[in-house]
This record gives sequence, structure tokens and C-alpha cells, in this order.
Amino acid sequence: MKKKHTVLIEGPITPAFIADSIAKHSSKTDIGAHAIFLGQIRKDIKDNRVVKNIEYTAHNVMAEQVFETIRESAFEKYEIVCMHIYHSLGCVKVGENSLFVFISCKHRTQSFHALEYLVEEIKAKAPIWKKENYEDKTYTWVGSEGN
Amino acid sequence: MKKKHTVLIEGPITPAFIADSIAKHSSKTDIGAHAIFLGQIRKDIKDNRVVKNIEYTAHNVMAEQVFETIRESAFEKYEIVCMHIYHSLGCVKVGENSLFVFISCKHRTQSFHALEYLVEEIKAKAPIWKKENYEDKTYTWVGSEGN
Amino acid sequence: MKLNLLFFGSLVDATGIQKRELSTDSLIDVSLLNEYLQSVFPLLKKHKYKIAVNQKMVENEQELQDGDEVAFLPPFAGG
Amino acid sequence: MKLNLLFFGSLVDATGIQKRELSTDSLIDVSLLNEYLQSVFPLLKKHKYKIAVNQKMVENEQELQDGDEVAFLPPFAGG
Repeated sequence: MKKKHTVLIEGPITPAFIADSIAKHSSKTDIGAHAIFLGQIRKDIKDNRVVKNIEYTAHNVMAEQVFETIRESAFEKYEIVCMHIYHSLGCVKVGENSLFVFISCKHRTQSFHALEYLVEEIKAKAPIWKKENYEDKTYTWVGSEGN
Repeated sequence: MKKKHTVLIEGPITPAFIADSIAKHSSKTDIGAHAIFLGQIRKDIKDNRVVKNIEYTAHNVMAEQVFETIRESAFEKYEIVCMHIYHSLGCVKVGENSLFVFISCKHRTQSFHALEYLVEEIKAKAPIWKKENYEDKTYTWVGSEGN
Repeated sequence: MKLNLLFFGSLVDATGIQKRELSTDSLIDVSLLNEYLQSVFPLLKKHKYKIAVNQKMVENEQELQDGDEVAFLPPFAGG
Repeated sequence: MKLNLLFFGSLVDATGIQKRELSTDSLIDVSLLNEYLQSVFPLLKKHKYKIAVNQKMVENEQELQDGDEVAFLPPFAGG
């Protein structure tokens, strides 16, 4: 029976959540290296408008399937002991984190490469969209600008 | 005046310490990507002996200087917003973490490369030694085997 | 047949719709459906998007069947 | 002159010393000091190590001065 992994979580990924994830790995004593990526919301300024928060939406069912496919491909390509991916849905404010990729390997080299691979795959393939809300109450759909 | 960074800390690097480090970055709103490496103590078995803990010692003064040099070289090579390195001294048990490298960049690509660079530099250049203690009370100095 | 249409991201603004059921007997493939929707929502033509049927990316020739979910996906922007 | 000797890692076992002050007028460079220590602690010869004077890695020819810290460093194993 296949274990179900839920990637999408409502709201920001908090430091406490990350700490809890790390702590859970202390019993996995074949792990020697963890590599973690966190995506944080930048206070960018675009055309004089200051980013206030980002609202994430996804095709949830499809996204979970895509994340599962990405996971499987990473397990095939790299020697990974375990892997966790979390992505926010809904509103994430400037300074908060919206993506948490957590790879654990026996040795370090694989962990770096797997980390970069996973983040790039997620950015390219996960059906997730972000609406960048500015402090002046205007917004932009990121990646669809100029359409 | 140059800011002093202290890398060496007594005992394991805890999940709470890591969470606290992450949380402190929420006010740095030019950061878009964090890349983190954690070194965890594996329960390796060597010649039928099971690893219980690792005792780290360092040439502290020299190590802090080396870490500072490594930091500076990373800032020169990569576009990094901020960088933190922590390494344990003393006893770190199986499943606990002994190295914490935390890089924050505006964009993700630089963060992956800087992370790998830093960890490799630390492994190669920091005057730190580890005594691997086994459950049967024997030990080995790692890297000096067979001498 | 009945189709379940889903619009995401900027396409929600372009169509004013997130989710809608459509009954049709003539829109038998993705290409025909897409042309129809572009005529109803002219703003769609100004957007880049791909189409997924039942969570799989498809090409225009893909035939449609009763109960299919057809999702309109602008460029992804996760992370 | 006085030298402050420091031994690390496996060299602590090889010499039984972590830290020791040494008074000498003849051991004027790293090479001579190293030869002397290898004669006192024959186990040292079985170990690979580098030498740092005042926290800088040095070669054998490096001259020694009063008050120098001379550290004996086996292969690093941080992380």
C-alpha cells in the first residue's frame, strides 16, 4: 500500500513546523545529511507598488499527483532516505515561507543535487499560481504579466 | 567595525535553535530563498561496533578564523543576502545535528550553489576533529584511521 | 455530455469563472471547446495557457467524454 | 625561547598531550621541532598531520620565534 503525502497546506509554513519536521528525523539514524529549501515572500517593488502578500491557488488534485510524480523521479535519480515537500495555499505575507523542501540522505553530495532538482521540478511542473497583492490594493498574477 | 560571528557552539544544534534562526529572517524582506544544510550523526556500524556519539574538538581560534575566511569567499563568489554557520563542539549523539549552514539569497539558484560550496569548504578547511565513540566504549578518530 | 470546466490564476479574471458545468454535444474535442470558450470570453485569447483533461496535460486533438474535467492552466508560478 | 605546543585529534593519543609549553634555543624552525617531537613521541611518525604556527598553516622551513603557538593538526574531520 502506498503512503499518501499531502503537500499543500493552508497558510504559511512556520518555523515551528519546520523544527518539528527536523526533530522527527532524529530517530532515522541512517541519515547523515539534510538539505532544506525554503521559499520566502520578498517585499519586491514593481512599478512603484510594494508587495504585501501572495495568494496561492492550485489545482489541488492535479498538484498532489504532480508532487507524487516529482517525488518518485527524485527517488529514482538520487540516493535519498526520505523527502518531504510542503507548499502553501492561500495568503502568505512578506517575510513568511511558502515552500519547504526537505531532503535527507546518507551522504551530503546527493542531498545538494536532489534539493536543486526538486525545487526546479516543483517550479516548472506544479499547477500552482500566485497572485501578488500590493500595499495599494492592486494585484498581479505572477507569470501571466503582459497577457 | 567588523561583525564577529561565532560558529562553534557546545553540544548539538537543536531543532528549536534552527527554528529560531529561520524566524529571525522574516524581517529581512529582500530574501526570497533559504538553503539549509544539516549534518546529522549516523548510527554507522564499523567492524561490528555501533556508533553512539561523536565528540568534536577544534582549534577554536583557528577554526573561527577559517570560518570567517570561508564566509568572505562565499560572499565574493555568490549573491548572498546573509549567511550563518554553526558547528558543534563536544558530544553529539546519534540522530542529533552537528553542523548547520544557513544561506539566504534573493533568488534560489545562488542559494543551492553557495550551500554546496560552503559545506565542502568547511569539511576541507575547518580544523575540527571527531572522535567516534561506539556503544562498546571503544572509539576511533575519524579521518586518522589506519595511522 | 457534461464537462466540468475549471479556470485557474489569471484565467479566473479573464472569464470571471472558477468552475462551471457545461452541457454540450458539439464540442467533441479540446480544440472545439477552446475555440468556443475564446468566443464567449474574448480575453482568453490574450492569455497563454495549457489544458488538462482529468488532471493530465493534453493536446488540442484530445477527444472529450461525458464527465471529463477540463482545466485551463496559465503558466505555473509555484514556490 | 618559549613555544606553545598544541596537539589535536588522534595526536592527543599519540603524544598524551593536548597543550604544553616548551623552552628551547636549538629548535629554531618547524622541521627541527618536528624531528625532536617525533624522537620523543615515536607514535607521531605513524600519523599524518600538518603544522600551523600562530593559526597559519606553515611549511617545514618556517622559522620559530619566542611565544609562537605551534599546532599539530591531523586530517580535518568537521561536519
